[in-house]
Amino acid sequence: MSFLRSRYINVAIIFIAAFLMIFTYFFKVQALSDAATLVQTTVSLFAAFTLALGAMNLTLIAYRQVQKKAPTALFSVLAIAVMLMMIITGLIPPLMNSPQFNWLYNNVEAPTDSTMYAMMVFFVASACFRAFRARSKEALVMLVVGSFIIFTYAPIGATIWPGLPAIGSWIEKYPMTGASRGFSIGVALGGLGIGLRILLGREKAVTGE
Amino acid sequence: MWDILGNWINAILTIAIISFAVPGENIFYRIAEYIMIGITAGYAVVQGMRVVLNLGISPMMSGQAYMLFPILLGLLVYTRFSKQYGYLSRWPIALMVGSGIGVSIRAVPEVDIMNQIKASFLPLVGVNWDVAVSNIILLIALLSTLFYFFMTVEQKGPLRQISVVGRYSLMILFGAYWGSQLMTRSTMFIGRMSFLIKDFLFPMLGLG
Amino acid sequence: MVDTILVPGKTVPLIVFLVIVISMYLMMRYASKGKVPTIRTLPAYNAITEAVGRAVEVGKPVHYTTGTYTFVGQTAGGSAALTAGLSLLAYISDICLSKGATLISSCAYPEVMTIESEILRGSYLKAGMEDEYSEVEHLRYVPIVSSCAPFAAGVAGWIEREKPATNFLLGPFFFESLVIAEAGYHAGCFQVAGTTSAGYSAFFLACCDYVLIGEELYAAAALATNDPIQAGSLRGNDVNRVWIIALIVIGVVVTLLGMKTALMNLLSI
Amino acid sequence: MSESKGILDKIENMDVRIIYILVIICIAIPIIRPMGLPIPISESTISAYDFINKLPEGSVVLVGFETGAAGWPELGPQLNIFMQHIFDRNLKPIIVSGNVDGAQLAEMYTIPKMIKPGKVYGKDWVNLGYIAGGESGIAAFASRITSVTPRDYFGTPVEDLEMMKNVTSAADFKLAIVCSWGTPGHADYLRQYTTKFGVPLIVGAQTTTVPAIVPFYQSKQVVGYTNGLRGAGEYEILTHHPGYAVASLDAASSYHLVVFVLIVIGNLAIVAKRFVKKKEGT
Repeated sequence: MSFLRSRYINVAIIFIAAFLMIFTYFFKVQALSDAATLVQTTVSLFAAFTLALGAMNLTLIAYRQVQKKAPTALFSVLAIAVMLMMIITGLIPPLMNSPQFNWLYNNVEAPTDSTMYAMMVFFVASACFRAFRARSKEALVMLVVGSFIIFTYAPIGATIWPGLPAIGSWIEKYPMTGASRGFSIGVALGGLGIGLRILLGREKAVTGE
Repeated sequence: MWDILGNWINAILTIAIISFAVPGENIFYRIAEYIMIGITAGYAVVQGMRVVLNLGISPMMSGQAYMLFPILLGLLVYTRFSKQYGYLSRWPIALMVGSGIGVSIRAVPEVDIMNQIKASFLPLVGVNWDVAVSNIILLIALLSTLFYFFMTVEQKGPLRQISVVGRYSLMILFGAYWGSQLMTRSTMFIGRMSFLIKDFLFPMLGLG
Repeated sequence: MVDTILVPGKTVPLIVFLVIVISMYLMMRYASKGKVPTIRTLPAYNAITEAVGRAVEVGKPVHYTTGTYTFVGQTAGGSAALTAGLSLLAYISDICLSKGATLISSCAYPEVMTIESEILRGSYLKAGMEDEYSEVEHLRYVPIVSSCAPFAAGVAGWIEREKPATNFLLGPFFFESLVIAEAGYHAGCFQVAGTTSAGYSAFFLACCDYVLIGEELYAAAALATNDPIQAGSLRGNDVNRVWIIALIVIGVVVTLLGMKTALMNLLSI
Repeated sequence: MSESKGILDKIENMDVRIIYILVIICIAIPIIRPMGLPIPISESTISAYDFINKLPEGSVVLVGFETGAAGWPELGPQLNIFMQHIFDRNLKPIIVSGNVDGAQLAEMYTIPKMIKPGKVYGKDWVNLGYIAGGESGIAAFASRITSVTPRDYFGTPVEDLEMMKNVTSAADFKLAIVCSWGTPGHADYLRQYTTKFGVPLIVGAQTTTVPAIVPFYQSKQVVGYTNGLRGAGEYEILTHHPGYAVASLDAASSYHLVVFVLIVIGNLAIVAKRFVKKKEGT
């Protein structure tokens, strides 16, 4: 059965799936389009299966930590307890729509998640304080552009002087658009390159040894 | 009762996470950190179950028996925990990787390359002088940035100069990104502060 | 025949697609036959050794992360940056082992963790220290499911507590980039970062000592792996860039001559 | 001399917690007591508004709630006002999300607030729930809706929904609106809906992604976009429904101002230090 372990099977699966997607984008052949849609449905299904992997790994780690009596074990057990609570309330019918589940989502999941994102407000401020210093000519350019954009986006800019957002919009519309295009064309080419290398089985990290 | 309790938990968790900034990493933050990890993992499990049910099991029950095949293949994802059969989990992943690469690269030449090139055919004459100058600046920024990323050519002499211009164009781009960060991040924090002040503190104090 | 099955309006995209893919393939083949292109020097890449040296001096660990992407259901750009980050992980792990530093990597997805584990084990095997590798000690799994917030929280918190000497952030990133980079800055880490997203490159420029901007990350990966195929695909990018620049210039000239509509019609087939 | 240098050093290496506390204060005050600064309306918002305003009644519009709870403070106000405008104009929205919790957010935070009396689920709007599989999932949804969402958010088969009788693929959409905080985002929508099926796209953007969207707006691949909370505020004014966004923008303004002052202080400290050094040198 050793041929089942070979990475050529993986490469073959990747190649066929990708070829199907690319071919049906440029050409219309009904049978292949149907096949492509079926593959995509299957992929959605697989993606749903992988959603549980995080929980499984988490449980495994917690188990190991408890076994070793690691100092973080208690925290991991807390995480598992919360996780189980979420799963159990989610399974109460109507699936994922029970009042208990919505309560947990509303009062635990939503606030922790969004507060973590909101924390960036501090880091951006302190990083601005540090980044926007005219230590070099490059930093000076960043500083000046950044300042104009700040007052373009915040309504207060127009209150201070209507010219501020006007200049900011001009920067956004011309030099920034140019640079952004150049940057993203390059990244797109790089992405195509890596895609091709994966399809050819040259990226061992993805296809396995 | 549950509403009030919920509001309190909501507020306490919010403050616990903010305490990571002021005064600094502490036990409350750590508890909130692990609660966050647990709850998102749990949410994903339930969501996954629902998709499997809607997309796989119920069509299978209602006549599309062939859906059994993808479901069984999907279960292979979990073989990764076994040393002996771990390699099987690579198959569904390979299908996902292949299809993902296929759908994303097939449109790249059109969306990210051709349409962007076409949008750069800008008029330099027959328009107001300010638009013409602006267009020239856009083209300089675009071409010099493209130039900056020539990787397999050692950049010397005049090439070096162009690439220096490219680097400054990139700094303009990054400056703009910085400016935009403030708005997004403040918005998110405003959301949390609005909750703390308007939905939690005010009702508690019997205000507004 | 071709007319009847070709999707309308997709002729030029198809040609462009084929031109890019074929030219890249040819460049990779040239490179694999020994004509390996040289890659221009990157200060950030050269700083990697210095960064590891710093960690050895103070006797603290090196932290590594590729950010919150996986190969599944993501965009090509993200997969590309992640692959580059993983190549660099192998390289940096080798340096760490030869200099005697401990590398600890944080990952967000189980599948990425499996891959990183293989990479690190391979690196220890190469150094003849396979007994010393342990997945529990050298890999930290901080799950992300619907958002990168738990990952950001978990990694930033860990950096605050453990204060590693060096912090590498190489790969595709979302907002966690700034959270982690700021935590690293305050913990006094020597930081080398690189990503292909313009927005998050800007973050890194503020917080990190050395930054690989955009495609420089791919170039660094090619340098690190010493893989002629990767160098060849970089040359392929450059070849395509030449015609893109040429086409833009031609387009502008044609527009100057007042024949833009004809060209646009030609390119919209 | 050395004393002034000491102060400058202190400013340069200010304890970040001072900055953090300043941030909290400057955001809290305008929330408690708004100032009502005027909000100028951007061209990109107007072009989004005009496009929706000109769609014939009954057109099917895809609305992508591509956000989780964390992105809600910024994207929620935009989604809410888009939905309100859509209901006002009697268009027929289809809600989907490639984020695990997007569809739930729509049910919890948007629909109860924005729905108009007389609108019936299944006839005037539908929520098709979560699309797994990232861009692959979106591509499949675009080519045949039931291939990835055979049932809607509430578990009803899509064929049983009256509104979906004549809607089978992206070709039946008259417009797609996406409010996204990452992947799937405007790029995925552009590739799978706009370039493949020619569906016009409006982006409700996070301000951070605006620099990435402007090139697509300039190249006319995106018909209009709203810029974060600011854009939501502008849209609220355009549709005469001023609400959360308009009220919150003052706090954003004061935060920007404080950060700008911090930047100025940081730079003045550097300049002053150089000046002191020069003086000491001569």
